[in-house]
Amino acid sequence: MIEDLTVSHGAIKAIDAISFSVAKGTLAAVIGSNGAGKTTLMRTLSGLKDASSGRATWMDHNLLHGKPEHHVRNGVSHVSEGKSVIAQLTVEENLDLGALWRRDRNEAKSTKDEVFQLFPRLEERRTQLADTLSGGERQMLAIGRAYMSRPQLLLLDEPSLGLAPLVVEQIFQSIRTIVDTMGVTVVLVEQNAMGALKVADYGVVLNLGVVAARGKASDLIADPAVRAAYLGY
Amino acid sequence: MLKKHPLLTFIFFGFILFLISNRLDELRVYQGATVAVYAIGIASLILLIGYSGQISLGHGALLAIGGYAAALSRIHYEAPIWLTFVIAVLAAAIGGALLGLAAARLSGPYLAGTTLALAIGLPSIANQFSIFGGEQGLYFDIGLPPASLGEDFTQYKWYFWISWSVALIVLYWLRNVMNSRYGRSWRAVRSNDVAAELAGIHVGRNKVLAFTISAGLAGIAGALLAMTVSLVSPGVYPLVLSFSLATGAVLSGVTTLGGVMIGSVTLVAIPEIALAIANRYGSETITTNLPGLLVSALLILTVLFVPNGPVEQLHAKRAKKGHSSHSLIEVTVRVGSKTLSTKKK
Amino acid sequence: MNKLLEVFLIGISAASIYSLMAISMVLVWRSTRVVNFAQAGMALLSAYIGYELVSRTGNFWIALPLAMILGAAFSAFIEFFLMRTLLKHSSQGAIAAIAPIIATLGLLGVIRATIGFIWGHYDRQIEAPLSKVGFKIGENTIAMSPMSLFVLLFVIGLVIIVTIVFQKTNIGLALRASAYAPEIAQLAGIRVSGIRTLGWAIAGASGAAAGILQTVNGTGAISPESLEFSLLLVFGFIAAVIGGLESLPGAVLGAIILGMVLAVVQIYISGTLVFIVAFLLLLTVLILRPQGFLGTKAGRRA
Amino acid sequence: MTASAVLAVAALTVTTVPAQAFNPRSNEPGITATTIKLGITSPLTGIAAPGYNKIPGAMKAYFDYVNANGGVNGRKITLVSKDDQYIPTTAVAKANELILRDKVFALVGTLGTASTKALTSSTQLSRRGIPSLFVNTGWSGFADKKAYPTTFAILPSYQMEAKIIAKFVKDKYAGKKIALIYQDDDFGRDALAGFKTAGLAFDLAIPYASGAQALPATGAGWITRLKAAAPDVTVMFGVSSATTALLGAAAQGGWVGKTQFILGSVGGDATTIANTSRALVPLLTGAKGLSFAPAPTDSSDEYIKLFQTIYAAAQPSQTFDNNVVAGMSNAFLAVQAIKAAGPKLTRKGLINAIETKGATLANPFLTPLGYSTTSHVGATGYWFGTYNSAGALTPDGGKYTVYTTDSGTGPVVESTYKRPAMPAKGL
Repeated sequence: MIEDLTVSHGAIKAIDAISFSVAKGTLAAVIGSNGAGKTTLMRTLSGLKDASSGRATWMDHNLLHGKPEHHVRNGVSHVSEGKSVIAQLTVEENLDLGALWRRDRNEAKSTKDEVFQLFPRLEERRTQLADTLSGGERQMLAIGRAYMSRPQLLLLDEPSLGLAPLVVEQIFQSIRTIVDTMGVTVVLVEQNAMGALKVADYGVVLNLGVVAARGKASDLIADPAVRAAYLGY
Repeated sequence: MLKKHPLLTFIFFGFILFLISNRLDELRVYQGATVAVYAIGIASLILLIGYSGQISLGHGALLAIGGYAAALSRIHYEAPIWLTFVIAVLAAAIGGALLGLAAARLSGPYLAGTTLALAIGLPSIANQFSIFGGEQGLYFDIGLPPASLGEDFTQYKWYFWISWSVALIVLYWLRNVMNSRYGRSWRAVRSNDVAAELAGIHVGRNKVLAFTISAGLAGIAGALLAMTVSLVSPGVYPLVLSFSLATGAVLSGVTTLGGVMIGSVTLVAIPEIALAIANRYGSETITTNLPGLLVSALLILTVLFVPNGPVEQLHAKRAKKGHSSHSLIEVTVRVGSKTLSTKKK
Repeated sequence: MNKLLEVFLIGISAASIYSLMAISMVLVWRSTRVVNFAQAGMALLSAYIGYELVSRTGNFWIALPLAMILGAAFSAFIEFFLMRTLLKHSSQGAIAAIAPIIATLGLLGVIRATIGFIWGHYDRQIEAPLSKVGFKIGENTIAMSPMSLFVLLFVIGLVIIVTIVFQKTNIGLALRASAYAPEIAQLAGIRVSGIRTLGWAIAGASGAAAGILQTVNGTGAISPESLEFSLLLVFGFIAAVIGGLESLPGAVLGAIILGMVLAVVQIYISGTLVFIVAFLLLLTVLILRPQGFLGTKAGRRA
Repeated sequence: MTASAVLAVAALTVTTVPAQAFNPRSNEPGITATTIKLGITSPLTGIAAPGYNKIPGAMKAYFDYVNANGGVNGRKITLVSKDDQYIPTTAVAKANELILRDKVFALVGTLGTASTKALTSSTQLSRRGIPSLFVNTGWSGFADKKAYPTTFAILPSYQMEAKIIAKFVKDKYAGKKIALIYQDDDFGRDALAGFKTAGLAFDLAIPYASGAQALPATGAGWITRLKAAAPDVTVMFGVSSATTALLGAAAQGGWVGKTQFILGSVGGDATTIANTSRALVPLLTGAKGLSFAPAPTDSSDEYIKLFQTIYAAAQPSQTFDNNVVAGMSNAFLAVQAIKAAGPKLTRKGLINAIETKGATLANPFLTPLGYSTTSHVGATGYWFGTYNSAGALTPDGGKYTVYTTDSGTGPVVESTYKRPAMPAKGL
């Protein structure tokens, strides 16, 4: 639930009074071209950046107050742009990192098994340095790491960046699985608008910091204006 | 006035100083000369830190090169004073260029530590070759003031005039350089290596050039410092001097040359203030320990609360009232380590 | 042959002192990306505290761990009050690159002046708890005494413990993650600022040990501007950089290289050259291999 | 720029006192009918502080004693002491404060060669005619009256010391294997020149960079080289921290009693060594050392006895050592010189008094003073002694045998000098 959210870089408003809301247990895609304010939105929601005004809440939790680690502990995980893994740690260490703050070790272990189920490739490479992974594997690891904290809301920033189309497809499918089978709500930020809208339930189109369009993903795909401006045909 | 007629401003300022030098007692004249020397040293460091993003904790070593070059040219070739200063600038600039070549590859703490190690190693070099006169040093005597200035014209007033003339010329020149193409590209390099590179600025060459010019200025400051104490020796350029200059630069504000006087006056004034306090409470412990405590505490407070210096702070306040002048390039936290990590790849 | 052994032992015992300082610098660097130029000052303060503790308890073996705990507390205090404020206020512009350096230099000055206020500008002594007379092998006394052997074992033990903590424990994982990628660590739910303070605390403990052990292994005397400690800072830094500034084994390796090179120079060439050689060594490493010997790109070793 | 410039000008102006150019023809500064103001700048903090920072306190103690007994020719002496941290630039700044603000009559006992050179030249002591009494440095240059007409040396020069050590070694250890450890800077090189003049060659000479003695393994390195060469005699010409490093490493390397140590005067102060490491003092036992003042432990000496009493009352918490003796002797000689200059005290008169009567003034030193109208050389010799287990240097053969020489090529001779008797109550 986001209302009138405004975020500035110095004098420049990166996001100007945007509002939209996402239903629980659905996948929402936020699309828009470079500089539309997508990443700023994500960083604000996860606590990495301060908002100038407005409100952003998830259930009862105020997303504009507190540091990222605070949000994580309240069920909001963020996978930042550009394969957010730590290259110097092993695959398993990266995953463990996501659950370090959790008290219940057994539950953390079972979560790890879930991740390995979702991404079997990670289990094969559990002792390797994250540095040695391919781009797609890194993205899986990043999502897996975020999932390790058992989030209710998962914020994904451009998971498709720099990946081959086939791999993108696979990642999007996994995200869908996370939403469908595990009941996690996902906000997916994407430049790859078509791919994102195809798997999403709901879509928001950002343009230069303001909401240009929003609605059911299938409706947006059908909307000629959106098609022309963002989907490229 | 400064904006419209910079040259006139400097000349006017020089005239004021001239009048002042006739009014001050001799101790103040001596201290005034020291202020000018510090001002040049600090300006040289600000150029390096504020305009090219490099730090030197061993700036004293560059001052030393200038001082020794001046003294040696005076002793062995009886060079006239002005020439000794020119030689000081050239010698230090050459030293600075060499150091800059190494420094361009380093950043942040690496450079700081390396320059620090240089400052520590310097005395061994002075001791290694007898031409440098060892620990006892060499005299640097610029001679008596010209007789035409009158009998009452003291040596320190002569030093005062020389130091301030040089300081004003240097600051005027620096001001012009800063407003030139070079100045702009340095600032770009400082803000963001990568962005500057993308904008077609040769980062490495710029850094070396900045180091060279900074060293040249340090050289003349070193020669002037040697003049005021009439000696060059490792002890004239101790580590404390390097730290003092860094302190002065931070107190002045590293991003603008406008504040150099604040730093240099503070450096000279602090021992005086400490002495006044100690006299009041009559304790030797205070006299010996207070100056160090004051300088260091001031340094920390400045970095914490006025990180860009008082002058910049003032500008920022003014700018907030009017339109914003913030740069568009967002520099992420801790520039030093960031550039470091890009270097490593 | 015998002389060669001596050179080796001299190099090793010097290296153990350098590495204590280098380890603290590496720990601080890893946790906050700051080279703490006040490290030697903090070590000196710890040595003074050690001196007070030894004279009060009369037992070095109680004083050493106590001083390490106090050193850790002081270091954490500095991180909490100084470095955090610093990051908040001077994280942008030209000052950002040098603010930590300047602040730690300021801290060094404050520490020295404070020591001067409290203890005066006189030498204070800590008696060595172990014999400093070298072991005997047959007729020969070698350049390794129970005291310097203890320092060496202490360093080895410290490196092993810290490495285990870093590699095998959750805290260690958090420490490493925070060092390599603070933002990702934060997003993974780690309280990075707390972890940074912890990193400083460990560095403070190791620095305190460095201060005290350097003192008892050396002359036993400390004074506010002790030359030993200024040199310790610079040589510890050189050792840390040779090793790569990222890696603990690197710091030890750097210290060993530095110690050995200087021992060889001093005994086979000329004692006059030690400072110049140390500087040239630093410069050579920085130019040929800026990431240091063990500071590989992945830099995984703790 | 403008704002801060104005600030700077304001800062300078605010603190301005009415203009008064220095005028050499005015009345003698620093002196009234009842007072004399003297000034000293020396390291109270910094690397050189431990040890040397006792000198001003020792001087003050003696001046206070004199003041309590009526002063000198009816004038009481105040001493203004400044801290120069052993940094020449700071020394110049402090000397300027002493001369221009405190308006001292004369400087006394400034310490350190570079600092003293800088302040003497920069503040133009000779042009202003300001006496600089008894500078605490072993550089022979200050004895040169032509170059330093108002400065008086007091310590024997390093060349003198080296020549006397050379004579001692050649006489006593002829044909033995001799090693030398020296600080590789002008201090040590002055000594090398002296050894060369006196024709003493070393079988092993180990230089060290100034400051390197503070590195962890330096002493051990010396011992390794010494062990290999196995010299009968080892001369140490360095600072006291180097002596400490040497003794410490000798003990650690099991190399005690294998050589005859001879310690130069700078590095041979047992109290300074004790302050650094009490445990090393016993190791001094049997080592040879040299001094020109009576040993600080020699209570049978009338001067030492007096100084001990005065110092114990003034600074009860401090140890009485060579630095204290140096400071008090400086003060004592200054008082004698001022007394000799008579009641109509002027700077010129004081300098004149030292030049004409300096060699005959009462003073604690056991060697003749070289002051004359042509030379400003102070003490000119040394006596040799052996350290006992308490670290006290006691004269060989139970009496002070003094050798004298000069800083040039002159011979080293055994002196027949008899110290003038101490004036009543040491005033």
